[in-house]
Amino acid sequence: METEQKRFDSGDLPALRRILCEQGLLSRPDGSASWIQGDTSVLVGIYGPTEVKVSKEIYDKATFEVLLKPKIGLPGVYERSREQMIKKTCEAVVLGTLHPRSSITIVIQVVTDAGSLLSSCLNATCMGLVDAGLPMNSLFCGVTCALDADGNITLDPAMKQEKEARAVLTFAIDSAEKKILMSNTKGSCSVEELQQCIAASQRAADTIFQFYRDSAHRKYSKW
Amino acid sequence: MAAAGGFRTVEPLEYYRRFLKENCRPDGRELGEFRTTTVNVGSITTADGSALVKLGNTTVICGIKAEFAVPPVDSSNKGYIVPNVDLPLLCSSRFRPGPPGEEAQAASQFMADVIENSQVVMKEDLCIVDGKLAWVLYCDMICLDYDGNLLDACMCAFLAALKNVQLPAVSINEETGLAEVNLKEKTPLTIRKEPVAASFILFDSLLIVDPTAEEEDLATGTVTIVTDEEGKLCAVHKPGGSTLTGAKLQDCISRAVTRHKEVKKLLDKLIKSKKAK
Amino acid sequence: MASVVLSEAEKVYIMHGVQEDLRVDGRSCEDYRCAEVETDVVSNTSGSARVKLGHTDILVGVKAEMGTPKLDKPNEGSLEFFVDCSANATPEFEGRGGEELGTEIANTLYRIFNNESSIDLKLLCINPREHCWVLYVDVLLLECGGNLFDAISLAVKAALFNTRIPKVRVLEDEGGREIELSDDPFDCIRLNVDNVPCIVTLSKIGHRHIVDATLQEEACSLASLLISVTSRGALTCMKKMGRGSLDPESIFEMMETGKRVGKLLHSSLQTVLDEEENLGTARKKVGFLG
Amino acid sequence: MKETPLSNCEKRFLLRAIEERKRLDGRQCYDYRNIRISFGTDYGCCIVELGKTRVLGQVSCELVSPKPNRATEGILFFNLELSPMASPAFEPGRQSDLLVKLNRLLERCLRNSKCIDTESLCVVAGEKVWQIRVDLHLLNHNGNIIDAASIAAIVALCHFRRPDVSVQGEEVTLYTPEERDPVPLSIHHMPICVSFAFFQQGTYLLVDPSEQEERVMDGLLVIAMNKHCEICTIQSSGGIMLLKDQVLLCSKVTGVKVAEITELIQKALANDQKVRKEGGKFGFAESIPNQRITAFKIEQATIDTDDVQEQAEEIIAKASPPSEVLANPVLWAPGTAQIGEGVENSWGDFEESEKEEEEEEVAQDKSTTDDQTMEMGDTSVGNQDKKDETIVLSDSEEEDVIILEPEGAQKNRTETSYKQDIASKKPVSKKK
Amino acid sequence: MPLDHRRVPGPEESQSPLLFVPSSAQDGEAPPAQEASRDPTALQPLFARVGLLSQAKGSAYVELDGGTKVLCAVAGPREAAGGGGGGGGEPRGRLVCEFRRAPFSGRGARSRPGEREPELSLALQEALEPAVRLARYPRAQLEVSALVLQDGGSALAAALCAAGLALADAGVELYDLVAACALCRPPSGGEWLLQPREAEERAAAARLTVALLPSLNQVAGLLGSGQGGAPDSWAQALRLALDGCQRLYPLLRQSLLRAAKRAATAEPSEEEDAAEAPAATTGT
Repeated sequence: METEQKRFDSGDLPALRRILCEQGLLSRPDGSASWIQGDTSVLVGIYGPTEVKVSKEIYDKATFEVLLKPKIGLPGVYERSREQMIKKTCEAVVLGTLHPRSSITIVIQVVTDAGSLLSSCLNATCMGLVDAGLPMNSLFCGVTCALDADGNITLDPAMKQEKEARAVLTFAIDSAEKKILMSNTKGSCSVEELQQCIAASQRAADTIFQFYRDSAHRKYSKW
Repeated sequence: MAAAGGFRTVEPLEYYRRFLKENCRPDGRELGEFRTTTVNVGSITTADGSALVKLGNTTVICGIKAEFAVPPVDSSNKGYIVPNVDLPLLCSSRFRPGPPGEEAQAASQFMADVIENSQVVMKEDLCIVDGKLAWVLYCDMICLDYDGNLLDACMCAFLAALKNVQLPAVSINEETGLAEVNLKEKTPLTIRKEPVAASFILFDSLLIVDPTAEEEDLATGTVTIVTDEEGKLCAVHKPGGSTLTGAKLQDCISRAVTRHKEVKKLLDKLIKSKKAK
Repeated sequence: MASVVLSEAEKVYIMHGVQEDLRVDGRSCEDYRCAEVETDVVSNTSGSARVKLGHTDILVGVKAEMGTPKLDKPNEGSLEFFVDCSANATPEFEGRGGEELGTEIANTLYRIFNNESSIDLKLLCINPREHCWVLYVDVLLLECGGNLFDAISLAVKAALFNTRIPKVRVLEDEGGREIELSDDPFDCIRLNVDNVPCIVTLSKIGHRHIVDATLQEEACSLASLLISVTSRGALTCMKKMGRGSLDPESIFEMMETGKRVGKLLHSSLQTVLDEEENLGTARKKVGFLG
Repeated sequence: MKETPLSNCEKRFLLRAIEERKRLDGRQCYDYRNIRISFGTDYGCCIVELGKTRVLGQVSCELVSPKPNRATEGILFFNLELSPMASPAFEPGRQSDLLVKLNRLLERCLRNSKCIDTESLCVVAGEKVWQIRVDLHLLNHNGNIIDAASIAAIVALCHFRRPDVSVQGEEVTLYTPEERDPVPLSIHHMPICVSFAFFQQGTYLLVDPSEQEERVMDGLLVIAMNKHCEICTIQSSGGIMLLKDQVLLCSKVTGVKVAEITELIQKALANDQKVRKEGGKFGFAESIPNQRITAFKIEQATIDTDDVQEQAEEIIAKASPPSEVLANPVLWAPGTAQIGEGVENSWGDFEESEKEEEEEEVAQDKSTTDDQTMEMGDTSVGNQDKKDETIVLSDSEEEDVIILEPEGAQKNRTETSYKQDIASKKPVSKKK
Repeated sequence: MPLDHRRVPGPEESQSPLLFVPSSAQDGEAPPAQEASRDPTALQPLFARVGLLSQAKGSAYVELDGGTKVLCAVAGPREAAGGGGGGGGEPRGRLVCEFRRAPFSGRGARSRPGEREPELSLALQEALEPAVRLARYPRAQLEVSALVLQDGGSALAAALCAAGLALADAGVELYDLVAACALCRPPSGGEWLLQPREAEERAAAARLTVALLPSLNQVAGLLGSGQGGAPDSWAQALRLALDGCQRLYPLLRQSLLRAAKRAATAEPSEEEDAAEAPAATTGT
């Protein structure tokens, strides 16, 4: 049912698709962001820090809860495992110890899946956290790389490219040292390919972090 | 000793760091050392394939049951592999009774991902009649004793059980159109790849292999690498946690490759011993 | 389970009474309370019955529906039990409070009927592997006044006795089989309930055991033995209930008592059912308000 | 998390304002908030904004076998989700009373009004029909969920296109969008819900209540109607008594509102279709206003990945290669093996028991028993004991295997010591 | 059908291949199942090991020669959950029992995972309650969970034995150990068979499981049903079972003693475990 819009043809150079982000678009959550990357679109709403259920309370740090809602049907095991990855990524970045005995709830709604969904979710989450004003030790971004049969790297693949790829690797990269926060792979690849993808992702991360910075700049420029 | 026990309870992090300073761990292992791995196959006779794996105290039993089903609509020449990890109350008091919790679900999905990524068994091999009949392999992994590094144990139990599977011969009766099963004629599965997992924890920028439950609780992150016999990566699974450089990851991979060889040797010997008798 | 709280003195009083074979309501140890049985009380079921045993009030409806036979038993129909513990019976059952008791009772019923002799399930098969009758037996607890299991088993038996399943014919076409329902509403199958067992619960109080315990007596008993007895006096199910243990010797005694009492119970139930049946349409329906 | 309650002060303020025919956001009594409809890139995907209330709708379809009693009808399924994103009071996965009520109302409004021609969804009678599933996600809750949800549902249904199918004999062929243009659903009419909130026992009435107004209202009347002014469902809740005239007035207002909204929907649909046909840009990205300072956009960015290969090689070269020293597996018994001699584990001889089974299969006797004991480390010491001595309470681990084999001794065994039991072990294994 | 969203989904329906074995072949298989008449009083060789789980307070594993493998763990005592805050001071502790089967434990079709067996869980609880001094654990709950890894017949009896041992291993105060035996009556009539194997159990006309507190000679649990029989026949079965339980008792005691000894020698530092375990056994 996909009607993917054509990508600009940029020759063979790997490229990120168009990125568009709107922050604070929802009135109820403490922080929200809509992230559109190519045709993939994700909405995130964040509540917190707020009161926490006694059963989930952690005495020395905030309790994170991540909910990933698929567009069709109910969340299943797949969503649960992605939730866990995003949650642990956030836990590593957000300074949870500043908000002990409280909860931070992140709700991610998939709006359109047209490839690189996990990395879009990560990016949306980061922008949402920024909008919610939660203290973080660094920013993070998600980058997806697809490897085709010849071992060529495609950054930020669209759905069709993802399906044709031999392997799809998704990394979360932090902004402080460009290290790997999270990694998830689909398909199998060689060690060399993995290292190349990591290096490529780190390059792409620069662009995304610049986007974060420009977007924050714009947001606060007219005050 | 009593004093040390108290220290361990009150300041678990500091207690652990003292050991690491001496390049060893509270249970006497080195940082890169796996616990004793014991594998037993075929002990559950009600299952079509089974294996019990012990990794130190961590114990996982995997039973595989094969059943018939109609192939999925969108790929009529494929069977199913349904992996599920169960963490019952029995294995650790940290889990609640009832339906699988978050960790069990994440582990189930990880297993499903690895099976898909590595193509350990081609789903096409499980098809009996195109569009009509296929095998479903229900692979249920139950943790009996939870002392860390669940994924490695599950992976190993799964692979060993898979190698132990014997499927009966099936023919289609021309008259009735129904399947007929011959239990006397059994064949093993064709196993295409042999994925083996190696898990690490990140602790103060150190990489520690095969963590116990206690170590996992203290760690700031985990990494699981799954490799196949060609040294290809079937999964580089790092669900968040502390950051890691590419170079560090490379160290993990090297250790995982060695681990793969060890486990493969173990399983080969095991299967051979089963066949020999 | 629905229970009452008794003081120590009350318990001692009851226990001494039992010792003397004289219970609080004047019965002796092997006496049942007065039971009211009425069948065909719910019009849109295939069979129904209401049993009132002292303060215990049970309504059972049986509904026959067409279903497919189970794979392992291709030429048998099946019985499905569901027990609803209505919050009317006791406030404890509100919300999901009655669920546990409900499944316990349903499981016991499955256990009693899970053998070949109780009901001829082959009679319920329409054509093997394809169609059979599934009898849904719904039990509704209206009031709990002790000895639920016995009362329910009586009501189930009465309802099955009352059950009428329409006759169907299987027409073989060249294209396939078609099922035709008989037009005559009186053309139906009746079930043979001669071998349907009844439950007798024997509660151990002090050194003696009693049948048909009231709520108060149940509170005094630490352990009881549930047995199901057929009209011929054969035992089909045996189960220890409660948190206490039983002396082997007393179990033997209880089994004998159970057999004796159960036989009596069956014959009186059958008499009542037959009498009611013979009245035919002339029978005055008492219904709920009676 | 619980909803923050409204203070008495706020409540009084709101009610007083309503008495004075004023609303907090400056609307008149019969005014709707702004309605905005935007479409995603997929068919059947839309976001409806009613003021700040926001609902995401997505329609999907699947070929299924029909219900036995309706062999020629497709199946419609509605699912409204109150996502915790919309309000902190919504818990994930819980069927709250509100949710059940809303879902029921939606079903009555859209399914029972027969606005979708379900018979046209039949592919092969009794065999295959389309199941149309409408998923609605509430993204932001600012009052009047039902109106927004009903608009989103009908818009998504109108926007949706299902794959074309053809039937030849028993073969059903499904066409991809490239092969054949997907087909729209056949929709008879468009029912839309309009909510009226009543205050002070029905004295005052407001259309399209906001979330705060909902909290102080006494009752709610929902009327679903299509543009032909046919009422599809009507429901009053909250336990207020309404006069006949009030209901009639409401239905009149509904007629006007539905006509307006229907027109808006049709305009939005036509617009989207036009853009798609002309090959212009569409999707949610186009609906974010660019001038907002909270929104930011970059076009496609190329990434320089020239030297990644070198970088990767460098890392691999620097890393220490996998160790070639391998632990050697030890085979304890057929089917049981071990590597590493690290820590002792408390499971000890668990698999010994398993080995017993193998014993049955293999016609082996003592040799396996020997193997078993080896597992525990201190080899032959205990073995001898087992065979002859029956039991010696030594501390060796394998003693834990207590095997009762009463076939040797029979009857009157109430006092059998288990010495005998173990003694009888030997003949048995020989038998095997 | 409600889909399970917490597990990896499989196909909607699947059947066991055993249903498709042609009946002619099945007949050929049947005779060995009806083994030549065995001694009805014979117990299956039983293997018991106590204290093998590292994470549980107490644990036991019981295996029967017929293939039945049951693992049981005890957790607690811990603060009683639930109660809704209403009741409060319950004078007696609660015993929460769970009886589960591994999906692959049975012959034939795979059982759906996670399906608790309420009836057997209850049977477990009612049979263990008389053995535990619950009055010593006010407001607390003890959790017993039994997992059947393979059912080769007499699974409930094996679970009861294992549960009794696990409770003792956990240092829970007991009146007595629990020994349990299963019985079944073959369809052809005739004598009751003690500790039946799976094939015997499957064909049986009637089945019975008896749990006994051996040193007190009290019947703690009784659960059985089947084709009707005179009370005398059941009484005979009960006697046979009681005898069987008494014969099992020394074995169970022995395995418990072993575990206590091992704990004492292996970890003299952890006085707690070492001291508690023997206390439990001598108490019996």
